Amino acid sequence: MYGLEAISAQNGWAMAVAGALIVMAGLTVLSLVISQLHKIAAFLEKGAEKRSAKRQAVKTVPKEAVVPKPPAFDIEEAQACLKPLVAELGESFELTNLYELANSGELPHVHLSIRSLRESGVIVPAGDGRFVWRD
Amino acid sequence: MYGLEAISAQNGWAMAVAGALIVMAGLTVLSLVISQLHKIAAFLEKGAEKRSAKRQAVKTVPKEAVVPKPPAFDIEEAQACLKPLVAELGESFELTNLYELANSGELPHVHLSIRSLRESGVIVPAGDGRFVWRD
Amino acid sequence: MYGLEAISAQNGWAMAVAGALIVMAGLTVLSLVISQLHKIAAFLEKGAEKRSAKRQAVKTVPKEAVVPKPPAFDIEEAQACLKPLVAELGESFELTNLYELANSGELPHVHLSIRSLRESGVIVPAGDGRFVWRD
Amino acid sequence: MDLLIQFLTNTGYYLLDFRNVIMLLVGSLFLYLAIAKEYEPLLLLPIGFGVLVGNIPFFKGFGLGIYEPNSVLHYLYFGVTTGVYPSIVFLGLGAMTDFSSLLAMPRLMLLGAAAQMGIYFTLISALALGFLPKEAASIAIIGGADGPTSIFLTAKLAPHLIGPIAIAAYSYMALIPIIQPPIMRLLTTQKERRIHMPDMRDVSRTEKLLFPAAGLILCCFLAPASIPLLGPFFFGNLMKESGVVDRLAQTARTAIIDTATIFLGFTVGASTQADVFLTPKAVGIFFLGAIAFSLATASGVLFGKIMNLFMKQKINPLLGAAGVSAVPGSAREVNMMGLKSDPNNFLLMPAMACNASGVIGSAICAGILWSFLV
Amino acid sequence: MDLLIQFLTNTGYYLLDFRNVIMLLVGSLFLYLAIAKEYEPLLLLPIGFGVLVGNIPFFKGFGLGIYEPNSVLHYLYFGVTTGVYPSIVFLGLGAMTDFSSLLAMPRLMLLGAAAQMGIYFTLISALALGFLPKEAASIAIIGGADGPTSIFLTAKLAPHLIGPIAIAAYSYMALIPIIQPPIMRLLTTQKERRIHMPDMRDVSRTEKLLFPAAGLILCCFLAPASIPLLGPFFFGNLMKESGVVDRLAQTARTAIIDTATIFLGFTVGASTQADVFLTPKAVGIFFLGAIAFSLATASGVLFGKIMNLFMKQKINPLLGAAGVSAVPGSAREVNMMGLKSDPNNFLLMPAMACNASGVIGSAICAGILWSFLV
Amino acid sequence: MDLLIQFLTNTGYYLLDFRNVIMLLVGSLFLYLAIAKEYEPLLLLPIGFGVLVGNIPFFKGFGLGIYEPNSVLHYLYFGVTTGVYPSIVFLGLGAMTDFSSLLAMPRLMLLGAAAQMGIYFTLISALALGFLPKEAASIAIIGGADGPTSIFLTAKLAPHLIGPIAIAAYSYMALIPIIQPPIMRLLTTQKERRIHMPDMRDVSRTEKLLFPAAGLILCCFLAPASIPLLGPFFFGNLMKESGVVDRLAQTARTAIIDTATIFLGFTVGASTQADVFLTPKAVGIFFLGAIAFSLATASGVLFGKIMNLFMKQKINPLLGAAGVSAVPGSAREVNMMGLKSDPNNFLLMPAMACNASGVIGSAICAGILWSFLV
Ligand code: NA
Ligand code: NA
Ligand code: NA
Repeated sequence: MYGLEAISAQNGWAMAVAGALIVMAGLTVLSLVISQLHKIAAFLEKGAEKRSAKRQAVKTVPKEAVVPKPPAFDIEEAQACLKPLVAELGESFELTNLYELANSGELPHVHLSIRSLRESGVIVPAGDGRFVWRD
Repeated sequence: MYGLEAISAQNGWAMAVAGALIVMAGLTVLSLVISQLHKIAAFLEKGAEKRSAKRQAVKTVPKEAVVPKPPAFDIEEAQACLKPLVAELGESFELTNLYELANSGELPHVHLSIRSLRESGVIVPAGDGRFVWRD
Repeated sequence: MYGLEAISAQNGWAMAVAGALIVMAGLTVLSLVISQLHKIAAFLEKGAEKRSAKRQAVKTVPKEAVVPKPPAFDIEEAQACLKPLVAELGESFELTNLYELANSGELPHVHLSIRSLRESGVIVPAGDGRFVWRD
Repeated sequence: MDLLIQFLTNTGYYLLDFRNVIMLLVGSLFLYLAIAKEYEPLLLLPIGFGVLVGNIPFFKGFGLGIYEPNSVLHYLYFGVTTGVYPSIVFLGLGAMTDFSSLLAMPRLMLLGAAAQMGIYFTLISALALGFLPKEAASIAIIGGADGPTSIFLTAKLAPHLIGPIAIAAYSYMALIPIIQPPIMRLLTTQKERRIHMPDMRDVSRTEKLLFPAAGLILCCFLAPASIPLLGPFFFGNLMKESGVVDRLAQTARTAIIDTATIFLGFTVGASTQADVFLTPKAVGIFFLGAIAFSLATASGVLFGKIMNLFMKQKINPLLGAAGVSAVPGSAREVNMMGLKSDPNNFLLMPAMACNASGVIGSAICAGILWSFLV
Repeated sequence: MDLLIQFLTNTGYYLLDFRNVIMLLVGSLFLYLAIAKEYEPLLLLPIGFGVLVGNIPFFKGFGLGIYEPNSVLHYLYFGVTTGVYPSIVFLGLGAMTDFSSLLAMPRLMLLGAAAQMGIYFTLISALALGFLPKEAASIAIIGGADGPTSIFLTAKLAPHLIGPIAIAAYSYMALIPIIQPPIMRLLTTQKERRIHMPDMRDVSRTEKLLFPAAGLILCCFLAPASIPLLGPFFFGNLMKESGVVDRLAQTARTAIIDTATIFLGFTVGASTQADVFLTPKAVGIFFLGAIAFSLATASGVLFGKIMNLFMKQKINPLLGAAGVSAVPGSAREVNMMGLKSDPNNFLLMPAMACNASGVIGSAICAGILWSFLV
Repeated sequence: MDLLIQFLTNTGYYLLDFRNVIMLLVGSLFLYLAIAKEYEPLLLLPIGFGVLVGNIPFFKGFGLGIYEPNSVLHYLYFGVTTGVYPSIVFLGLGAMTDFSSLLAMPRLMLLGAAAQMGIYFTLISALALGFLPKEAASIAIIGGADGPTSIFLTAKLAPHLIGPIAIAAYSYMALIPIIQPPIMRLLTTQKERRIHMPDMRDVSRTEKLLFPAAGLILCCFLAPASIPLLGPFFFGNLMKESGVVDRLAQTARTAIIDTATIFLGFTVGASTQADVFLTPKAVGIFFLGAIAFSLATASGVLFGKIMNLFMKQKINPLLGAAGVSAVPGSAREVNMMGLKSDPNNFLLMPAMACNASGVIGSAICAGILWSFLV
């Protein structure tokens, strides 16, 4: 069966029109919703700021506890905290990865620790931007 | 069944001789063909040069169109062209990858663009040879 | 069925007690064995040293054979030896990887070779800590 | 020795017939386009080589051919016939796609929708040429200009056509630089092509985080049958944007999608075994595929012009051509033509937005057609 | 047009029922915890999005749902029901885990064993609540605080509960920072929390090489049913420590485990289809899960105190809480509380040791329960 | 308590029999060779640990053993029995192999062919020892010195022998440094060993691009049954050389081949379950395997000497020993011996060429034997 006959026999017109309508409708709705997303976003972010403010307050507790220590000690702590993370990163690792991991791990003053570890030669460059852990 | 008896019963001699002949024949033919490949290669390359010459001609059109622009603008263009590519490369990327991608994308004067983006601080080093996109 | 009735009907007490005993027993044994591992280790290492001593002796043969050669030639050799390894590492590679591979390949004086190749511009930096092979 | 004879009568040399030769040439052509012309090499190279492998003549019933159970190719092809590879490819695509330009200009999404009209025109044409409804739908989806989507729908509706439809879809995607420009030039005035698009506003992280969830709910509530494609797609995108699972997003956009791409292309290519592939239907499919692409491009562009009748802030109708996804080929063409008409007219970013919505659009259409016809 | 009507009656909007809404909210909550709170994002994000995907209402018998054969989700879910994903995850975990602190302080392993008591208390409680033995065992393993282990055992004993048990296990793992601290504070005195652990001795490479083999033999000889988990686990660890197959170890701890994690989380999430998931049993499971975690923590801590009665070199009982693996959450909590009680008291390393032995411990328990009940 | 009794009677300790002990020692030996001696660690370490895992005694009919359906190991082993892993490994090998030295000196390919004669001598010997034809062919292919090829052919012809044959093949590949040198020394004069090979000419990119296609057509037209191995092999090589799909080639030679290698080795190791493995046949297989390797080496070297009778530009017959692929072990040995005989005689590059042709050669032989015997 061919031509118009086949089309209507197979319900072609209906499928074409319905299909076209549905996809147009769907994406129109989606684009409308998207165009409003920034409002929802703004609303949510307000809430988030409040909470993060609170969280800061909480976080400071351990931080303060560790700050007054002399740098000498600082290194032992940093080692204790970071070594397992380093283990996860494999034999050699990029500092950025270590930073990410350490931050996600909510460890106290990550950058300070890592710097001190580099200064004290615990983390040593392995060439081409990668580092290894020596202790 | 063992020994010569087994071998001939299982048609072993035939298999061994035939198999040996076939593999020798096959690899001999292959090595002969390989030894002639450089001729075919040379032939094809000639053709390729012609075409690439043509293509150059075509390519120059957009290039010329963009060259006269002032560097200041150049950056906006570069950003517009490269941002989506950078998106493909993920949060942080190596410049080489960006070059590859951009070239494959047939974007105009890639190296110039990327350099200007680095100078204007859109592409900033993330340490250990990787870069991130800031705008 | 609920409560104590269900538990005893289902043989729950037995499972709980037996299970608890088994896992405690198992990990206790494991921890005891672990606490003795260093002795076995020490024992094995003694053996290893002896052997490695022997192996050194063997290794020196090819080394000595190659040392007296003039640097000029050294490079050709290095190229001959390293190119296939480089091929395995793909278009661009990190030197550390090349070192590993080359060492595992038991090639003579790897570091020397690679350095000479860099000096003679066979291995050239591709930016961000990676290198490519030119010849 | 009759063993030798028997072996030789099973060699490809002996079993070769002219249809294999044709397909071997097709495969070589794909490889040439991929390597020398660099047309969509990530797609054409695996497919092209697959075509070679699939068309080496072999003795049937031996467990070698892709259509023989327990052949290695058959096991690898399983990911195609079940639709698993396309889903995985969409996972990786999602982890690669940056929706910020679409979020900044939501109305560009309509162009992505409009370009899908090509699908329905093709559906009707295919029916008119006497294809069965399920075949017609699978052919029509070629107009979506989206390889994995076409393969997915065909695997569900008309598995026997996977080969021809995939080849047609990918061929025309590679030929975008030849198909689209004339149509774009024909349907737009120089003045329209010169229209500049405004700069994009910045999009906040939260918006990017809300989009995948919103997109999933809205699209899949409307057309649940598009879940297998859009579910992984938005999942991948959320992994990318969340920033808390970078290692997963990284693997999704490298190892995972690469592996799926390799085996998808290779086995789809190998599925073009001459005796299965070279049928009159294949010719019809190629003919309709060309129509599908052209109509899709045209409807995108025309819809852009229509929108301009109603909106005060005009959009560049060329962008309509980028609605036919064919990522990223069409966006590149649009950008090129924009630059030709006015060297300062950069359309790449908005064009990528249309691409993105075109991908979503054709995935929805696949869902619609599937649920119409099952 | 009745075609349109028929389509609309198959849309999610039409088929939506309140249970889907509940699950969609659950999924969103998971995503919120993963992204905003960064609680175990590697687990919660894939599961959370999977929950959304699995709870889009769709017309059954269409080949879409995860429980319908030949749906894409069903094929991906195969790795869960067969237990293949958990094994692969353990392969990667092994290639990531550093046992040196455990090797330096073997007796910390006892804490990992003690924390498993929670499993058996929960087993009894579950039976008391009227669960069938196989269900009770699957619920009890939640006390192991080890996602893949729970999923593996449940897949073998009570596949119909995979969804609820996995969700419960992962929820409580994410809530470790809320569940554990109070219990730890309740059961320990300030003085105990202040106990410092000695520095670790160095561990030789040979020891690290012998451990995987010894561990495999001892654990799997005792409970052969834990082979599917501990076999790959120790294999991965040997690849890591040997140093002679770095490329394999590297792939195992990146591409392989990431892929398994993505598909495991996504499909487990999708398996929480409302009509299958929201049953009275699910409520019981969540209730028991909370008990399991609390009891596990408690028994770990208490056992630490008991050990101190017999050993002259005291250990810090907080470490007991790290025996419930839940890598690395619990170790972090222990370290935090150690620091709070005494800013110089660093317990992270020994806590990681307890974590490691907790993983082994619950894998053995899974083996034990499996062989009890098959 | 009888529950406890019953459990204990299912422990490995209770079920242990001496054959398990033997296999555990074999596994440990493999691990020792891999780690301490660094003999082919990428192969021996996974296999060695797999042997340990596979030989932990367990209660049958429980869903644990690799030969029990629905065990995890069984699902992972599926890639071996179907031949999918070997194909995937060949894909990665192709993406790693550099054929330029072979392209520069095509006649080295004949040495790769000659070394395959070992296969056919072994075939006859195996038949003489009373092995059935399909078994004999699977054993003979050990002479190809190519793990994946041996496993593939055995999976197709004599699946019950996969374990012994794989173990034999990999053992002897690891022992190449012990097997080959004496044979090479015996069959060559100091003068022959001193022959220098000319420097390689440069090979153009186009040649490298034409080779995979030419190789595929010529080899697979001759022996279509080698498609499953050589198809992916040349496909991988084209991805590598084309330079337009680097991301795919990169994934193929890292994540993809590593994953296949891990699971191939691990499950093949685990398939050596004592009761299945320790049979009189295994002894015969090991005996014949040694013969196969020696004969392959010998025929390669001798053919090199024969070629020198007819060619004016002499080649170093040691290269013949590199024709038995065993990548890259044999090439290393040849290079070593070349250096010993003359410190300036570097044979690594030509030896790698012979290796490459040896891989192709034994894949073709696998195809030939398969089509002889099915
Ligand atoms: Na599209
Ligand atoms: Na645990
Ligand atoms: Na070989």
